This record gives sequence, structure tokens and C-alpha cells, in this order.
Amino acid sequence: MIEQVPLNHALIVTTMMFFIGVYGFLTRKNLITMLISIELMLNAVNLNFVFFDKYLYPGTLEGHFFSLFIIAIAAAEAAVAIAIFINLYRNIRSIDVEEVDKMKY
Amino acid sequence: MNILIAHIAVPAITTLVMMFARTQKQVRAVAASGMTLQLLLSLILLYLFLQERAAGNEAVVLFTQSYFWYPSLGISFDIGVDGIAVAMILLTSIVIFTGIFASWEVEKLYKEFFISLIVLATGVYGFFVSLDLFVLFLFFELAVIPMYLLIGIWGSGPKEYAAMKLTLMLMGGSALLVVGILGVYFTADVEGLRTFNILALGQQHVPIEMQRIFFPMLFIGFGVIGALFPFHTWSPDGHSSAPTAVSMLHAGVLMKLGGYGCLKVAIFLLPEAANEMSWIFLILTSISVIYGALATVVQTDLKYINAYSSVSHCGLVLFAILMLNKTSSTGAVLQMISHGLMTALFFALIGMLYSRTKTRIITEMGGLMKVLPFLSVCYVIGGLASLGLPGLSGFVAEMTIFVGAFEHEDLFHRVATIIAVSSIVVTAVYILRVVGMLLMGPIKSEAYNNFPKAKWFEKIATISLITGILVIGLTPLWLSNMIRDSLGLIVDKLVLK
Amino acid sequence: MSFQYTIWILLLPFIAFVINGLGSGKIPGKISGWIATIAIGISTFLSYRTAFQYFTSSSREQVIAVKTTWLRFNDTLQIDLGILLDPISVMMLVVITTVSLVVFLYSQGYMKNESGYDRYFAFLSLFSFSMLGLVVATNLFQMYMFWELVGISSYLLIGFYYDKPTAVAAAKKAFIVTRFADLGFLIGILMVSFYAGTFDFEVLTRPESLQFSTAATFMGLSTITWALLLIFMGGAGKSAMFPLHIWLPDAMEGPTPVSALIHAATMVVAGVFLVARLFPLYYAYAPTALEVVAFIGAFTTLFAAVIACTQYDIKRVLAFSTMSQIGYMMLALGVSGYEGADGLGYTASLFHLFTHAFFKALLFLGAGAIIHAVHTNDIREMGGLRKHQPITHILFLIACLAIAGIPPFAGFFSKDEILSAVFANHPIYFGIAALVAGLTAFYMFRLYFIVFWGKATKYDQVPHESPAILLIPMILLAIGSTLAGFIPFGQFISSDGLPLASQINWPIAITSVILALTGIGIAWKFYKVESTSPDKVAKSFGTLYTSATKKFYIDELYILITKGIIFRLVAKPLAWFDRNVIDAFMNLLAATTNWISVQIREFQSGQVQKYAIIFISGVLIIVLSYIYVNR
Amino acid sequence: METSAILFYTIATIMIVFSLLAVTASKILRAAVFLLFALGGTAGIYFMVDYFFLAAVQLIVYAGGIVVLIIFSILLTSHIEEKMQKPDIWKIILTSIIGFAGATMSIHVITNHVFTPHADTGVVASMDVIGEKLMNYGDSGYVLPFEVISILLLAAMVGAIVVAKRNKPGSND
Repeated sequence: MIEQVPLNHALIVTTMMFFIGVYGFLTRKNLITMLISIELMLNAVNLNFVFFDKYLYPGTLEGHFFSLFIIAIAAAEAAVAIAIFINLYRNIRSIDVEEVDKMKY
Repeated sequence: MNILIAHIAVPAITTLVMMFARTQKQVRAVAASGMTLQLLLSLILLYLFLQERAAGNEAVVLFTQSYFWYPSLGISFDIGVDGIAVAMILLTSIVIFTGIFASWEVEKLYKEFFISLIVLATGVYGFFVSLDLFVLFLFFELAVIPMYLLIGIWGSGPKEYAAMKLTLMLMGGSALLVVGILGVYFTADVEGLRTFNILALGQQHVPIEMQRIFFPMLFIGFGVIGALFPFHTWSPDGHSSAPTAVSMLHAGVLMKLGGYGCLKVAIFLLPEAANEMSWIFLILTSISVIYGALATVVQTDLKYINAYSSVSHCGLVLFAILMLNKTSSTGAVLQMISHGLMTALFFALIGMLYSRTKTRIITEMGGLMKVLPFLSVCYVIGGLASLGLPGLSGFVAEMTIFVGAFEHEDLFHRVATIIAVSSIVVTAVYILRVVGMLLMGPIKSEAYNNFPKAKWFEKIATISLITGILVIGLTPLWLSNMIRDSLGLIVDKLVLK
Repeated sequence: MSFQYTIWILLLPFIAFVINGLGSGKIPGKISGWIATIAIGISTFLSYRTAFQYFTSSSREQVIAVKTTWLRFNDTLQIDLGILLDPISVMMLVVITTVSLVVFLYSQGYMKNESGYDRYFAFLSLFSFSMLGLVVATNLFQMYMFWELVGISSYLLIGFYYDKPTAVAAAKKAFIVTRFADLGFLIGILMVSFYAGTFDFEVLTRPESLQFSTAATFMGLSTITWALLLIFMGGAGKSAMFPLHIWLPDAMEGPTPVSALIHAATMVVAGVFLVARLFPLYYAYAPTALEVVAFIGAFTTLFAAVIACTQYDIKRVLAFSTMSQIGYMMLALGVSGYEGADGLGYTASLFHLFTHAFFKALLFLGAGAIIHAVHTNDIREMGGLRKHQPITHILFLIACLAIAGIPPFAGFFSKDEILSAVFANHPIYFGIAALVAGLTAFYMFRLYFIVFWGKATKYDQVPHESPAILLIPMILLAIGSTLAGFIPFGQFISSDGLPLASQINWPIAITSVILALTGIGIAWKFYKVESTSPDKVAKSFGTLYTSATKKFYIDELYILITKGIIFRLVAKPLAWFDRNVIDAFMNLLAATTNWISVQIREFQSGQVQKYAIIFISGVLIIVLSYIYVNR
Repeated sequence: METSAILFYTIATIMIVFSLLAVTASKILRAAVFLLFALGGTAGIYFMVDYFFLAAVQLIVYAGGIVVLIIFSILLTSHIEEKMQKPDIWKIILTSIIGFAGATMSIHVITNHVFTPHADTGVVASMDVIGEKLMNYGDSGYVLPFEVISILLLAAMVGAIVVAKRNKPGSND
């Protein structure tokens, strides 16, 4: 079904998505929106795996499983991240990334 | 058991035993007995060494022992001593022995104090016995690090500043040393396994281009602790802030690691560069000698006076080493020992006087000869040794150096020598100035009459140091021969121009 | 014929020093004094025995009585400690032990009420030991060692009253000035030994056996000349030759017997002895250096004599007189030749050294007796003492006659020899020497008349004659001063070792006696009774007189150089430089490191996004460069 | 153009647009919702490549789990109406430059690289194939990562609870 689309185009889409994620990660101040950006990046990477799997090494399903595992890890990561955010919010009443610099020096 | 290993083991065991001591009395007793044992061991070592030599044992180093630590890198725990090392070990034993007695009344954290002091001494012993550059460096660091604690915790005045300064400058020297040692290790043209063994490295040849790079590094690296101008500034601050025993040990022994290292590592392993570049350092050391002496003349703090005069005297050590011949190098080692004893005596006495007068500024004191005759006479003897009175150790050392330095006929060496020689006048000036202001003249204050007389442990400390000074001063021949015989290997490598 | 026992001449005073030094405070003063005196007494006896034994044997060879290696420098140079006996060292042994014994005895009485009696005798014994070691040295370096020891014992004795600031300052000054001179001595020794390959006098006094390359020159003089000049500098320092004389007048702060022993009879002539010891070397290789010796000697003798005429401190007058007389000896050495009759100057110089020791010691001891009685050093506060101290008066008069060169006293003979030797060399030097002979007579009798005649001063406490313990030593010296001149000195001591038959050169002798009598006459006229004529004469000399009383401002010059220039302009700035430049540079290094790390620390801001920006930029740059490279 | 291609480009456009909106939206809840759309678009693409299971997981875990989690946490930490302050302009410019540079570089590499596609072997990611592979410990079996992930999830769960747990009053940590 996807075969009509050249791999290059598919990859360009994921690349754009990835760098949008990067942009978000670097500009957003709110930690939760930064997490959103990270999810975008992960998503782009997942797509890449799937595309490579489908176009270049069909049948092995390696990309498929990789994506599967990444989704699992992303879930775990999001859970921990949000736990940290909440704890942080409880402590300093803010989840602004610029105020979280207690660990400097 | 090998007697050299015993030299490292006794202090180590002493510290261990000390951990279980509770009261100040017990700690002192353990420390004193341990170091007395150590002094006896060193005397036995000297006896055995002379015995072996008399029996015709011509080996370069005696009492050797070798344990591999890390064979693939050629690191092994090699120990052995030649005449120079034996002399230095004996010096160390005397100084640490007296140091224990000089710090008899330390109240604050006494257990930790003695432990650090003896750990420091352990490092020094290890340095003198090891034949492996890596191990040598390890012990060198072991000797330098406790200094930070000793000055930082038990010091006086701006002690944190002084401790930091001293440690940082010595560490800077160490950094150069590491590079230099590794440089020699990697560039020596060796077949098969590389080695850190000094004697083995001595038989290998380092390319001259590499020597030119690594010689200054090693020389300055060791020179920093030997108070080479202009890297001497840690000495006045460090010594004036350090507690008595630490000043004694540091000026008496640790500064000697510099001269010893310069001679047995820098010059021995890199002889051609030494020949080529000695003039640069000769200029620096000549400056050191006269500059230290002149700077002493105007100081008013007793410890500063002694620190600057140490700069001058240790400059003379390096100066003599750089003359690169047997006579002057013998003189250098003699000067190290002589200065070690003298300066330890001075610092001990300064500590004892300070505990009574509560000041170290000479203009605030006077007439001590009347109230503290014993300590004053000891101070005068130390002063006379320092200004090179015949019959005391300083004379022997200085004259050997000067005769050695005069073996060079060219104008440059002549001028450098004459500059160095002229320091004896300046030395006389500052010694007599101190003696005149501090000990002579009318008694400065009524309170002086209530000063306690010298206590027994103070007497032990000063008398043992003065005995050393007198023995060397009156019968120098055996010592000078012992040192001289060990220098052959080093000096023969120096191709004289 | 063995001279082994001579070692005890040295060891006995040393043992006395050790006993008195270690037992300080434990041995009662009286006993410590006797220990030292007995030790030096035995030494004296042994010295006389040595002298007898040595001079009765026909040869005047050098004898090495004892010798042991003390320190070896390299394959050729080594320091031996030993005893070298030759005419001059044996003569010096006699002089030193005799004067020492006399002074030790005298001190028993003189120092009776001082505290630190044991310390005094310890130092005095140390001095005798070092001085004896100096004269019997077998080599230059041994001589240098004892030279230094002599210096330090002099320091200790001048500073004997260590709670008196002037004494401390004087001691310090004496040591430092001589130390400075010794610097020259040491460098000279090093140079000589480098070229000669030995320190031994056995070799050095036989110049024919040495090979000096005279080719090497520095500033127009050969290196060996420089070396010998530097050695002479050492001698000049100890012997208080101009311009290194400034310590000697101040050294009079010490106890008077010390001044008699050290600063009149023995230590200060060490310089003369040194030049005499190396005389063959000077003569053979460095005639220029000898000319310098003669010049310095001539200048000092006149210089000191002029100053002596203006001083009012009894001991300072004697000190300048000592300088003047040593200048005389130096002058004689400097003009001396080597062989046969040419060597008269050498003999004369040492003869004068010998006789001078007696009468100058006597003068000092006499001065001590006077000071003891009147408790002041200032001659203006004395007068008419001949009534109070008749014996001292006679003894002092003998000494004055001896130093003035009136026959038949000792000074006459030796001075006559010097004058003949100088006359043979150079008329200007002779003129100076003759003038000084007159001046000497004048200032000595000025002293004599003021003190013993003059106005009858009122004393708080009537001065009384000294006790026998002070008088007996002085009488011994007076005998020496009277008779020493009759010793046929040239028979024993001459530059080339062969007996020198010296006769009195009558024309010169008569001249000098006339000059001396003139001097005495003027002094008699001026000072026998109080008169205003001295002041008038002094006024007519104007600045010359005032500068002479101020010792020609040499002290001030020295203070300017040491305090003003070396201390203030060199040492102080140097110490400042060390603290504020070198140390500051090290601190700057540390501060810079600190500053850089503070700056770098900003990277570690804790701002995650900044880290991320840097991280991503880094990755981009790496990838970009990778692409670029693999294009 | 084939329908499938049209479908793909449509989904791609949706995805990119919503991604952009997600990172620029000034209200945080909207950003989460836009993220949901972008993730949904991804699931659509998974359907297009016939990975139905993956698509299902994507929808359940991402859209159903993570986004809900995010929204909850937003509700816990912010006001819904609260507008986020704009990032300062320099930051935006700098980041845009970095983003553009990165994207350009990557796209440059992608377009210039010649991929060699392999023919489809006809293996379908059906449930039984997936299950077999996940539980297989032989070649091309994923039982080890599977187990590791499961432990990781457990650990994350415990960790999240511990971190987020409200401290008892009076206790120090």
C-alpha cells in the first residue's frame, strides 16, 4: 500500500517531525511541553525504524519490534518523567525548566 | 626481613598501633618509641652499609629487593640504597625523631597529628629507598599530601592560604614530574619490555631532542620542592604557618627530595641535556642563593628568616648539583644533610621560643640569652653552623661545593661561583643580626624572667640535632667518601665539555 | 727527633674549652679559670720546648709533626689537619702561648667580679686553640678553618658583655667586616689551589716546584696575582688594614685582657703571618701583589698614627696604634726581597711582630689596670696617676719607650730593621715610616703624660695600685719588652731559611731615635702640665684635625654603604620584590585559574535547554564535518 | 497519483502541521491535544505499512496512555486557561537555525543517498508471527528484550510511584 511513496519522501517527513521536536524541546519552558516534544521525536524515530524495515529489509520485522519496544520504553519514561514533574511542582511550585537549576556547579 | 622494608614498615606499624592509643601520653609514647626504633634502624643500616663497602661490595646499590607490581608496564617495587640514600635516610630519621619530641605538647587532635606526621615520614623513606620511578613518584606524593592537612589543621596564621599555596605549587611541580617521568619512560630506546627502574633506564639512552624537553620538566618539577627561584614562594608562607614539627620535617627533609631527585633522576637519566642546559638553571640558582640571603636580611619574623635562608641554602644545593662534577655533587649532598639538620634545629628552637614569648617578631624580643641560656646557646650553634663555621657541618658542605664549583675554568662558571660564594658574607650578616637582636642586648620584658627553662624533651630534640651537626662537622671524611663513591655512576655519564 | 707531642699544645686549650663550655654554670668560676690557665700553661711550656728543640737543631726545614686527612675533595685536593713546624710557626707558638698565659693569669684578677667567668675562660681557651691551630696549619685550608674559628672567638669575646648593645654591635661589625675579607681569602684559596693542585704549604712555599701558567690574565694582572691579592684581602681584614680596619677600634668594647690578647698581640697579626707564610709565592709570582701590600701597609700606618694622635679613649688610642704598627709590619713585608740580605724586610717584619706582641700586650694590660682603678676609658678624666699607681706607671713607661723605639727596649731593634729595609727600597716609604716613628712616640707619650702626669684629677674613689695578680703578668711582659730586642732574630727567621746576620744600621737608628725623642719632647711640652697649646695646634690643622678625630669618616662611609645602599636599596626592595612581584605572580596565576573556572562554570548553568543546544550543535558540527570529509 | 500516495501525503501533512502546532501552541492543553493528532497520524501510517498490531499499540499506549497521562499532569500543575509565556526571540531564532540546519543536512543526506530496496518476501506481521517472535529465544527471537522491557516497566512503575508519592509529614526524605 505504501510502495507508491518513495522512501526518500517518507524519511523527509520523519526528519521534519524530528526537528520540530528538537525545536520544541529547545524553546519550550514548561517541562510538560518539553516532554511532548520528546514524544514527537521518539515518534519520528519509530517511524524511521518502520520505514527502513518495510522498504529495505522487508520480512524480518526488526523495525517493527524495535518500535514496539520503544513505545514501551516511552511509556515508562513518560510515567517517570511525569512523576518527577509532579514532585518538582510540589516542591518549588513550578515546572519551569529555567527554575530547575539546583544541580548546577 | 630486608632492612629497607623495615624502614617503611616501622612507621606504618607505628601509625597502626597509634590508632589504638587513647590518651595523649600513650600516643606520644608510641610515636617516640617507634621513631627511636627507626633511628636505631637507620644507624644499623649505616653500619651495615659501611660494613659491606669495607668488605669490598662494589654493587651500585645494596640491600636490593624487587617485587613486581604491574609487570606488563614494567612497574615493580624495587628498593635498594646507595651511599647518598643511606645518608638521606639517616637525616630523615634524626629529623623525624626530633620532630616527635619537638611536638611533644601538641594538644589539638594529637593522635591525628602524629599519624599524619609519620605517614609523611613514611613517604620520605619510600622515596629514598625506591629504585623505580613510578614507586618513587608514588612515595613523593605520599610525602607531600599530608602536608596539606598538617598545615591546614594544626598551622597558625593564614594557615588555609599557606596550605593551599604550598600544596598547589608542589602539585604543579608534580604535574611536570609525571610528564617528565613518562617522557623518559616512553622515549628511552629500549629493547623489549619498558621499565621504570632507574638503574635500567640509566643504561638506556634517551634521544637528545627528547632530553631537551624532559630535562627542564624534571628539573623544575623537583626544583619546585627544592625552592628553585622563582618557584620558592611557597616556602616562606608554608613554613611560617606550619606547626613546628612540620616545618622541621618539611625544610629539613622534604625540600631535600628536590635536590635528591634532580641529582638522581633528572641529571642521571638525562645527562646530555643536563650538560647542555645547566647554564640556564645555574643562573637561576645563583640568583636563588644570593637573593634568598639578601631577602633574609630584612625579615623580622623568625620563621620567615629561616624560610628565606633555606631558599638560599637549598639554592646552593641545586647550584652545586648543576656544576655537574663529583666534588660539587658531594658537596650538594653534604649541604642537603647539613641544611636539614640546621634548619630542623632552627625551626625546633623557634617553636620552643614561640611557646614562651608568644611572638616570632625579632624586634619584639631581646636578651633571651640571659633567661633561656640553653636554648640560646643552641640557637647560636645553629647560627654558626649556618654561616659556615669550621667544625660544624655547614662549613664542610659549603667548602666542598665551592671547591667543586671552582673546577670549571670558564668565566661564566667563575662568576656564578663567586656570586654564590659571596652569600657567605650575607649569611653572616643575617645570622648575626638575629643573634644580636634576639638573644643579646638587654632583656626586653620583665615577664621573661618567669620563662620555664628548657624541658627534657626539648633538650633531647636539640641535642640530637646538634650532635648530628657536630659529628659531620668534626669528622666529615667517612660521610664525604660514602657519598662520593656513590656518585661515580651519575657523574661518569656526564660528558664534560 | 719527634715533635709528636706538639699536638698537645693545641689539644690542651681545646680540652679546657670543652670542659668549661659543657660545664658552664656547674663548675665554680675560680676552678674553671684555673683549668684554662693550667692548660695554657702546659701548652706554653711545650711551646718553649718545641722552640728550643727546633732551633737548636741545625736545619730550618719544615717539619710535619702531625698530619691526618680530614676531608677529601677530589683526587688531588684534600684538607689535612696537622702541625707544620718551621721557624715562623714555632716563633708564633711561643708568642701566642706566652701572651695567652700572661693574659689568662691577668684575667684571673681582672674578671674576678664578672658574671660568666666560666664562659669567658671557655672562649679564651677556644681562641688560643684556634690561633695556635692557625699558625701551625699545614695547608691553606686548615689555616682558613682556624682563621674562621679565630674570627668567631673574637666575635664571642667582643660580645662578652652581651647585654650591652654597643658590645653586640661591635662584635657583629668585627665579624662581618672580617668575614667580608675572608670571602676574598676563600676565593683566593680556591684560585690558588685550582692552579697549584694543592693546598699544602710544603708545596706552596717552594714556588720552584709549582707550575703556574701566568698567561691567564684578568684586567691586566695574572690570575695568580689576583688570587694572592684576594688572599691578602683576607689578611688585611684580620689585620685591620685600611680600608677594612673599621672593626678594630669598636672591638675595644670587649674586656680589656681580650683586647690585649686578640686585638693587639695575636689575632690581628694573623694577616702579617699569612703574607709571611706565603711570602715565597708572593715574591716569585706576584711582585705586584707585594707592592700592594707595601702600599696598603704604608698608608695604614700613617693613617692610623694620625688618628691615634686625636683620640681620647685610652683603648682606642692603643687600637689605632696597633693598626699603625701592623701597617709597619706589612710595609716591611711588602718591600722585602727574598734571598740573603734582601730578605731583611721579612725578618724585620716578623721581628717587629714578635716584639710588638710584648709591649702592646703590656700597654693594654696597663690600660686595663688603669681602667680598673678609675672606671673610665676617657683619658681626659684621668691625670696624675703616677702617684696612685707607681708600679703600673713604671711598666707603662717601659712599654711606651719600647713602642717609641728608644734603645735598649725591644721596639728599637725591630723598628730599626724595618726602617733599614724600607730605606733600601723606596725613599717615600722611608719618609712615611720615619714620620710614623715620630708620630708613634708623640701619641704614646701624649697618652702617657695625660694619664700619669697632667692635672691632678679629683677622683670619686681614690685609685689604688693593682693587686699582684694583675701586676705579675705585666711585669713578665715588661721583662719581655725590655729584653726581646736582644734576641738575634735573623739567626732564626729569614725569608730563605738561611741565617741572616743583622746589624744595627746606625745612621738610620740615630735618625729614628731622634725622631722619637722629638715626638716625646713635643708630647712633654704639650701634655706634661695642662696647657692650651695642643688646642691651638689642633686648630691650626683645621679640618685635618676634625676629620682625624672622626676617623676620617670611614665609619660613616661604611654605614652609608651597608645601611643606606645594601640594606635599604638592595635588600629591602628585594624582599618587596619577592612578596609583591614573584609571589604576586604566583598568586596571580592562582587567581587567573580561579577566574577562568568561574567563567567556565557558566556553561554548567543547570539550564537543560542550554545543554541541549550545545549538545545538538555539537552533534551537527561533528556530522557536518564528517560529511565534508567523506564527500 | 495513486490513492495510497495521496493518503500518505495527506497524513504526512496532518502530522507535520499538528507537530508544529504542538510545539508552538500557547496553551498547554492544546499542545497535548495537537500531540494526540500527530500520534494518531503516525498510527495511520502504521496501518498503511500493514503493521496493524503496532498501530494498535500506538493508539492504545500513546494516544490512550501517554497523552492522557500528560493531560492529567497538566491539570495537576497548571491552569487550563493559562497562557504560557513566549520564549524569547533570540532563543527562537537560534533554535530555528539549529533545527533548519539539522533538517537540511539530514534531508540532504537522505536525498543524495541511493537506497537499495529489497523485494517483499511476503511475511506479514500477523498476530501469530508477532507472538512467536516475541516468545522465541532462538535466532531472531525477542524474548530477552521482551523480558528486559518488562522489568524496566516494573522498575519505572515503582520508581514513578516512589518519586511522586507525597511525603508523610515529619519524614525527612
